[in-house]
Amino acid sequence: MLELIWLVPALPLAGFLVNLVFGRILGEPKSGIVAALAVAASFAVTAGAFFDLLSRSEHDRSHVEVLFSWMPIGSLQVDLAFLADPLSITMALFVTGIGALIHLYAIGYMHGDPKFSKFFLYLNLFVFSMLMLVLGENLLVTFLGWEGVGACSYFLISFWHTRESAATAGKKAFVTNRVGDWGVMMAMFLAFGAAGTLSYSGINHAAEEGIISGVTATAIGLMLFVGAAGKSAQLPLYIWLPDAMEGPTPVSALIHAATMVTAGVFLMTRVNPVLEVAYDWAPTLIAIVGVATALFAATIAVAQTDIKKVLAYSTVSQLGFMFLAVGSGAYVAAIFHMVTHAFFKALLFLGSGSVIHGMHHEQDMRKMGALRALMPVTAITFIVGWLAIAGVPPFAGFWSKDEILLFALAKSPILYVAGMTAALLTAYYMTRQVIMVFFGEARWNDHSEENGAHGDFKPHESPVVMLIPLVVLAGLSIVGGVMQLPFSKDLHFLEKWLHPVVEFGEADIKGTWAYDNKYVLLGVAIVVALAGIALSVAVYAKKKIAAVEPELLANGWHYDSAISRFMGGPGRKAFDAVAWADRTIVDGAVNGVGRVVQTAGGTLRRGQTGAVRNYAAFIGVAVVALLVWFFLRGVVL
Amino acid sequence: MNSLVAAATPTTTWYLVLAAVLFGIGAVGVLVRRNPLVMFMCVELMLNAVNLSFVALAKRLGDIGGQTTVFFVMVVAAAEVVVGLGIIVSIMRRRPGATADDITALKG
Amino acid sequence: MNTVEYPSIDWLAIMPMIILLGGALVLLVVGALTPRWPRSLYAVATVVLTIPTLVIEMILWNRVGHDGPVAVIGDVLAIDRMALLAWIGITVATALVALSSSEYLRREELDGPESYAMYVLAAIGGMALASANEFVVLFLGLETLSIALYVLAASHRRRVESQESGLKYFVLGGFASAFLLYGIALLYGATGTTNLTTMGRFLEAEVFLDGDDAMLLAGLALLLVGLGFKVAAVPFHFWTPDVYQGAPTPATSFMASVGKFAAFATMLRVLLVALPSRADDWRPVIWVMAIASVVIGSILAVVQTDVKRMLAYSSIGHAGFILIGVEAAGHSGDTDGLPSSLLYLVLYSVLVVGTFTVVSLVSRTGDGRTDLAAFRGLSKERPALALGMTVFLFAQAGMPVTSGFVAKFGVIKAAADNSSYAIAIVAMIASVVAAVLYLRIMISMWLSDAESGDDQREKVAVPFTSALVVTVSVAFTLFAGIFPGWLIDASRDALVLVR
Amino acid sequence: MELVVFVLAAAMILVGAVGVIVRSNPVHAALSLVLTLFGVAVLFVAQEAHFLAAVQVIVYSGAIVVLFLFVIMLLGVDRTEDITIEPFRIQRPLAAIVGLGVIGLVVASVVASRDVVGRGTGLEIPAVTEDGDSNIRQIARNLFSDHVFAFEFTSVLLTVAVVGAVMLTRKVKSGKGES
Amino acid sequence: MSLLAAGGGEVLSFPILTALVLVPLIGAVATLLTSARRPEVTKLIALFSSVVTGGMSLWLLASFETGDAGFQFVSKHEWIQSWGIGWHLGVDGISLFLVVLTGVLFPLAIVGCDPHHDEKPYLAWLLMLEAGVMGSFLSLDLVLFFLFFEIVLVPMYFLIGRWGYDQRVYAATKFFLYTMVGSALMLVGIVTTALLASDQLGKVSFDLVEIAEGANFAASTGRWLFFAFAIAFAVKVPLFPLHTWLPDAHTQAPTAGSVILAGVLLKLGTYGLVRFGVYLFPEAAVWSREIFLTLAVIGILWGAIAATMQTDLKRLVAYSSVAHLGFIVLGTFAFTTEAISGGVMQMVNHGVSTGALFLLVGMIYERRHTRQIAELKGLQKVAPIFAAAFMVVMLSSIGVPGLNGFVGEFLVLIGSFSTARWWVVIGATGVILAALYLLWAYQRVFHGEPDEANSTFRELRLREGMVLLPFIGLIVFCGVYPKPMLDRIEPSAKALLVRVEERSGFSAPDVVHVDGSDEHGSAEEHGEEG
Repeated sequence: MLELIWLVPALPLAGFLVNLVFGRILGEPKSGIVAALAVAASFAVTAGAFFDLLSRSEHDRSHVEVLFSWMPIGSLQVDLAFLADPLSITMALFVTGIGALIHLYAIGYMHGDPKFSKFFLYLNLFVFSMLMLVLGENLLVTFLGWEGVGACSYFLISFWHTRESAATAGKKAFVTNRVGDWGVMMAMFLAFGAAGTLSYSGINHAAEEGIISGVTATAIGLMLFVGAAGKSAQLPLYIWLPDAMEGPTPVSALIHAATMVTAGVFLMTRVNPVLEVAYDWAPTLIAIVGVATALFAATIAVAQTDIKKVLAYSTVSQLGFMFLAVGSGAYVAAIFHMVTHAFFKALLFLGSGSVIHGMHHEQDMRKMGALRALMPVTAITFIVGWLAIAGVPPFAGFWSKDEILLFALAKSPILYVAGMTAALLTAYYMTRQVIMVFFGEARWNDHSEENGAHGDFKPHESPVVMLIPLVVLAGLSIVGGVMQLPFSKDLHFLEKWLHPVVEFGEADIKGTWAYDNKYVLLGVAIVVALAGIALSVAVYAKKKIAAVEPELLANGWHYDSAISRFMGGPGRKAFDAVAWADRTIVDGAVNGVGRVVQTAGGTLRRGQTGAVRNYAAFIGVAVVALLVWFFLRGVVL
Repeated sequence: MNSLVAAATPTTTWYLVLAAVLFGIGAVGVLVRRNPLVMFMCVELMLNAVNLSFVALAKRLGDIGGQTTVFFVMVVAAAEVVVGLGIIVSIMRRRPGATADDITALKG
Repeated sequence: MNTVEYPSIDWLAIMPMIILLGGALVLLVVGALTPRWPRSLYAVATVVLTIPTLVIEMILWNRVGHDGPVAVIGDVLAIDRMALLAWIGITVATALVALSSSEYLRREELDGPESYAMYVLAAIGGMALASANEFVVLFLGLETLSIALYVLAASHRRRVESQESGLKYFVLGGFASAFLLYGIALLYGATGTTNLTTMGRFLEAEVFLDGDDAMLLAGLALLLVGLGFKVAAVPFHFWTPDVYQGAPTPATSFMASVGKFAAFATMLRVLLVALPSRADDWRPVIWVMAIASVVIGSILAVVQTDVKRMLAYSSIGHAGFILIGVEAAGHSGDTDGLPSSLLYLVLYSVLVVGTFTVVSLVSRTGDGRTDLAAFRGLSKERPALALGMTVFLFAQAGMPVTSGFVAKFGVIKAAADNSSYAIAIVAMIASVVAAVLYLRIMISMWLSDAESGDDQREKVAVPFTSALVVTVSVAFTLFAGIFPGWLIDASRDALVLVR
Repeated sequence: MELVVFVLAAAMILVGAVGVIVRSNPVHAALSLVLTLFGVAVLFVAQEAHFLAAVQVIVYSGAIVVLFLFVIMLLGVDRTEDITIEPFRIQRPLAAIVGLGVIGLVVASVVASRDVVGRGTGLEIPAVTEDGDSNIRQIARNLFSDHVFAFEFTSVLLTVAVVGAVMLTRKVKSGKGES
Repeated sequence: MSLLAAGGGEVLSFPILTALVLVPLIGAVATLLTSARRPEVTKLIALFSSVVTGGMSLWLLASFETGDAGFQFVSKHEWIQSWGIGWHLGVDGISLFLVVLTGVLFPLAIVGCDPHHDEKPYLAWLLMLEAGVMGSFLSLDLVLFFLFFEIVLVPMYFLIGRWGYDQRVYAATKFFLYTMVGSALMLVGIVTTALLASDQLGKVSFDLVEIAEGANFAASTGRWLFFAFAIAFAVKVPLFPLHTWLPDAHTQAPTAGSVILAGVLLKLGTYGLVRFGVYLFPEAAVWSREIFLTLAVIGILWGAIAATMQTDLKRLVAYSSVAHLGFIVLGTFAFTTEAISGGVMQMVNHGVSTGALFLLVGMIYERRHTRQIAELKGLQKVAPIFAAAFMVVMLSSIGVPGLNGFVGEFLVLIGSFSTARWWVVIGATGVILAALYLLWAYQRVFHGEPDEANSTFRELRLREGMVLLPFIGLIVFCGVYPKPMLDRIEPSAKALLVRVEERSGFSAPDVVHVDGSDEHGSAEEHGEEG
């Protein structure tokens, strides 16, 4: 089965091509179905590969499938090859799985959109790129996927490109990602210089053998992190993700919650041996950035009113957790949280999508409320997602988040505290959202006349195609935790599964205080989660406490606006200055030469007076000059 | 006094110097006179200066060739005069009383 | 004692001149006695006249190849390949000019045998000049050529510019030739001879103490003045633009081709035969003249608006390029300078005749329209003519696959061979500046849009004879540009002078 | 004696020459030119170039100057030209430079190399013999031996002159293209 | 260095290279001879000859002997013996794909865009241009190369000047003179090179191979000569700060002109740097590498920034060329196999993608008669397929992996990293800027609601699509499967590098299994001492 691993990306690609050629003919909903089937099929293949891998002994759970030699030149030999190992298969599984579900959902969501088939075209292309990213055998193939998903997210964010905001958001996402890509390239160059190859096995091996020196490893690690920060929306490059919500909601769910944004975490995990060899401050830095992002984003999420913006910032925050894990050497935990997060965040997004769909594309939570009754399935599934992300046992989020915090504490209490605070806020703002959307009094009636188009404004439940994914994801969000239960080693399925990949980099926390008292930590976590929920309820349901939603937080600490103000102001001025210099100085010099010649000519021709006597005089002077020269030659010299 | 006079018999150099001066005067004439005819006369002066030096040199070198050359120069001078005056006449016909300075349609 | 020992006369050697002279006289007499001949018969007669001349020149060429160069008739005429190359060039140029002026003269109502006779006589003067091995002959040849040119310049009786140019040329010419003559006199005094070969030998043998050679050098200086004036090199170039612009266009092309060729040939001969031992003295002067010519010629050309004037200045630039070759020839043991200069002259003569022929056609009746505007829309009105002109202009700019490139390449190579890179670089840069003017002409031919009143202009007539000249010139320009080997070899053969 | 002749002739020459360039009336200029030419002729005699002296007087003073005067009269350009004013400011200074420069430098060169002039060449020209025309004989011999080509070539020159004169002075046919 | 000397490839019965030069030339003449009353015949002849040339170039590609570093299909004849100039043509891995590119690009350019007037001379000039370009890429004789290199100016001058837009005359003249200044110096350089080499060769010969083999110039001399060549090429590339002729020329040129100018003409510069700069004067090239690397990097950033600020779409693309060409120069002077090969790749890729971009911009102009970004809006809504085509080409130009643009850039950067680390670090940021200016432009032109002026924008027509298809095909193919190209380029690049190392003592660090940083240091030392 592993030999067929190439089918995994190939099938979505096929779907893409089919839609590319026949998309318009197929139209709605066929093109959507084709796309969904393609992804589903590749999910099946992945599953097959998974079991194949499972059947093997732990240490040859890795298979390289070379398609062809891609860039063979000099000492650089890059193949277009796939690496099937626990990590990649895990990623592939939930990418294809969730991808399939979201495709299905989108069939309903995009109903009636003029560019229906094109949407699925992009979606398939995205899945293909994402699979290239995760299945790549070397950094370059991953980079291919890496940029591919970036491009696709660009297409999809600006899918409704006639909306200026959507177009801008797409461009912003791409450019910001490019900044990260620069880092990835640097990392590749460094790795190639150090290890003479770009294949993960080669690089990791070199790291493990100590061929890669500490300084180089640090450089590689940090450069990769720059890339990861771009792709996974970490400080300071997160700015594009909230804007990315301009895209259709399935896109937000698939790309900006479940899959693409986790690529950074995946990449760091991939090269965990390199990070291991790097100087200690490198992982620490990553952990700090991660937790800072988690906290920072959480604070912003508290004050958002757009239903999707809340989720966007929460995504940023959750990704922060994952990097906290990476920084703390908890790669398993990172992947664990990545998966569970994929489940519940996708669920939440799809839920919100369903709400938006039901509300006729109204996204402002202040104009919602009491939708519980009108869209029961959505509501219930959404609540499941909420509990999962809030960290309420036994939902999936609880276990993964707890695992991360465990390692964080093992590394440093400060990280733990910060993380906990972020968790608290998460519980708080998610509860706020649930209350504002599904509980309380309905704030949408009073807007009915404004929506003139459909005056009889009545939110409605979404069609079945949209609900099925919700239900499935809800189920996964509930049981997701079983992958890795803390109670006994035997329950560490995920850890065992990923062990061959992360064994070199995984931190060993046995004997630390945190490890010994992990049950205490569980308790703390539960308390914190409930506290957050309680507080939120008190504020938004019971109205006991006045809501604190400072404008500062609503505007995300003015970070984004500051950047755009810089870009629009000094940055633009600087660019203009260059353009000006190009015109006036560089080109001016060129034209200046011409002008000089002209002037010289104009001056010289005044000597050509036309008066024959002048000519004779000039000639005479020349004669004298000649005589002088020769006289000197003859007599003096 | 007498002895001095006797001592100072003009050598070739004297002639050459005289010729040089004559030549110079002729050259200056071409530069300062505005009447084309007179300018032309000054050219004649210059040619005469040359002739003078030729003759003097011929004497000094004891080579008759110099004198022959002068003969040819005279021929050339004659021919030049013919054509030159022709040109002057033809232009003066159209622009009576024009001086060399007036004839500056072509310039720049 | 009383007998005269006549020198043996090599009739074959002077046969070309004799044929031409005889022909000219016949043309004059018959032409004077008979009524006006039918169209362009004078020109045809002139061309017919040049054919036997060319044949004999070829024969002489081969003879020199076998027996080596000789000085004939009391060593006054040098029959070597440089002279013959010049003769051939002059003859061909004369034929072309005669052809190109035939319709011109009809158009301007100046038709008659005199002009053609004048061309031929001037050509004879040029030939004498080119092969003069004796200063007297040199002077006579020079004057014959010059006087003829004065007349030709002034010969358009209806254009006051023509007479003005004639007067200016005459006054300055007389002025300059006086200097030249004085130079000859001083050289004569310093060496006791007026024969180039003898002078050369004498100077080789003679050793001068400090100051003893002052007279010699003064003579050399004045000589250079005369020669520099004839080749129109800066700073003796002032007459060139005015005369080129004012003179009837065919006369201009005659000056630029025959005049330049003869003058340069004699300059080379004087410097390399009579005064090679003084190369270290005159080379720097030539160096300065060359650079000044290319630079000033180009810069002044760019700011002109009259095409004839532009081409006059560009001809100064070309003179500068040729002088680069002369300068190179001044280096001891150099074998490139002389050939490259001659090659340049051969190619340039044809080129310039072609160019001015086009100009004379575009100038239309009255020979007045020679400003850039006159060329506007030529590509629409006369595409072929415009194309021909384009070839000429690119050749003058030194573009590859035209003769111009070969010419420039030759002199640059010669300069580089004597590691005078400065002159080479300056010259090439200057040639870029000069390119501006050729582009300007091409712009008005091809690129600028017609303006109001253009359609009222007299149409550009392209008579057969002129078309023939243009075609021949274009063909030669391109052929020599692509297959220059034979010309290069010919110019190489000219290296052996009568010494 | 020689000295006296030289001085007198030189005086004539220079006075005449200066006259040519300072006499504002062209006729006077022409007459001063005659003076110079005579002076030159005298020095020719002093330098034993009798034949040339004769030709000088006949051709130059005789033919050429007369031709000049004739043209002056013909064109009626004998109006005086004001020498005191000079339209081009730089012209006079340049003239001075040129004049002094040429004279000074040539004189200097001539003087500097006066000793070597004629070094290594033949004997003195034989003084006047019994038949007084030896100078003419010599010229003739020289003319028809060394310079025979030049001599014949003068025919071309003269033809040019004649044809040129004809071309230039033929009267203008009235017609188009008048400028 | 016998590798490069070996006139590799089988001796052909038929001189394919000469034919490559002559066929378009003959075509040009034939075009001129057709009667003006039958324009379709004219076009047919032009198309035919260009297609034949293209076919021959493809045949050349097919029968090119992979793995042979030397010159193949060499045709060598005496031409101007007296000056040691010969008709010497040959193709190796470096020039091969440029020849093919030329062969492919011209037919497309001819089909792709029609002039507004005087089609006959237009086509004739275009074919003459093709002959010139082919000649320049194939010449192995200095003078022959110069001849073609220079003669190329003439057709281009007229194409810009006669069929260009409002500022055409200024642009054409500027282009002509600017390039001529460079080549003026080069001519002196060429002559001097041959003459100096003649002492060691025993004869004056302008044959590139003979000189490269037989002559070894003193350091100082070599440097002077190198610069005489390099300046000419730097103008042509164009290398900052000699680039300002390019935007004018591009903007004013007719579409075909821009396509060819960007596609192949600029490559004359970079190709010249490789073939006549580095190959002929390795020591000088190494000695001056810092200068060129720096200028290249400045060019990358400068071009990108200037492009960002352009208001004219075509001008923007022109400036992007300045940036892209900077990468090529960077690769050339990094002196590693990867970098040089990457540079050659980039030459071809830039030709394809920028050529296509200019075609598209031209189509926009055809429809809207403006190139001002401000006047265009929301085209994607009215012309989605057109927009899609533009998008693909744009992404390739941005350098998205999987498309051709990436391969060249990536190879250049990764190859240069070991020998020119900090230049790469800076230069790579150009990748970000590329995304910035192109996406911004794309957004302004294609996104948003079209106003009424743009709402009538015509969708891509079949013929236009047919022209664009090969471009897009190449873009994808070269991006996904560059191996065939690399295999053919690599040996020549290696051989060139070997020569550089022999002559200059410069050695690219052996990257495999050694820590990059240390190696980097040593490489720098070599660089300086070289």
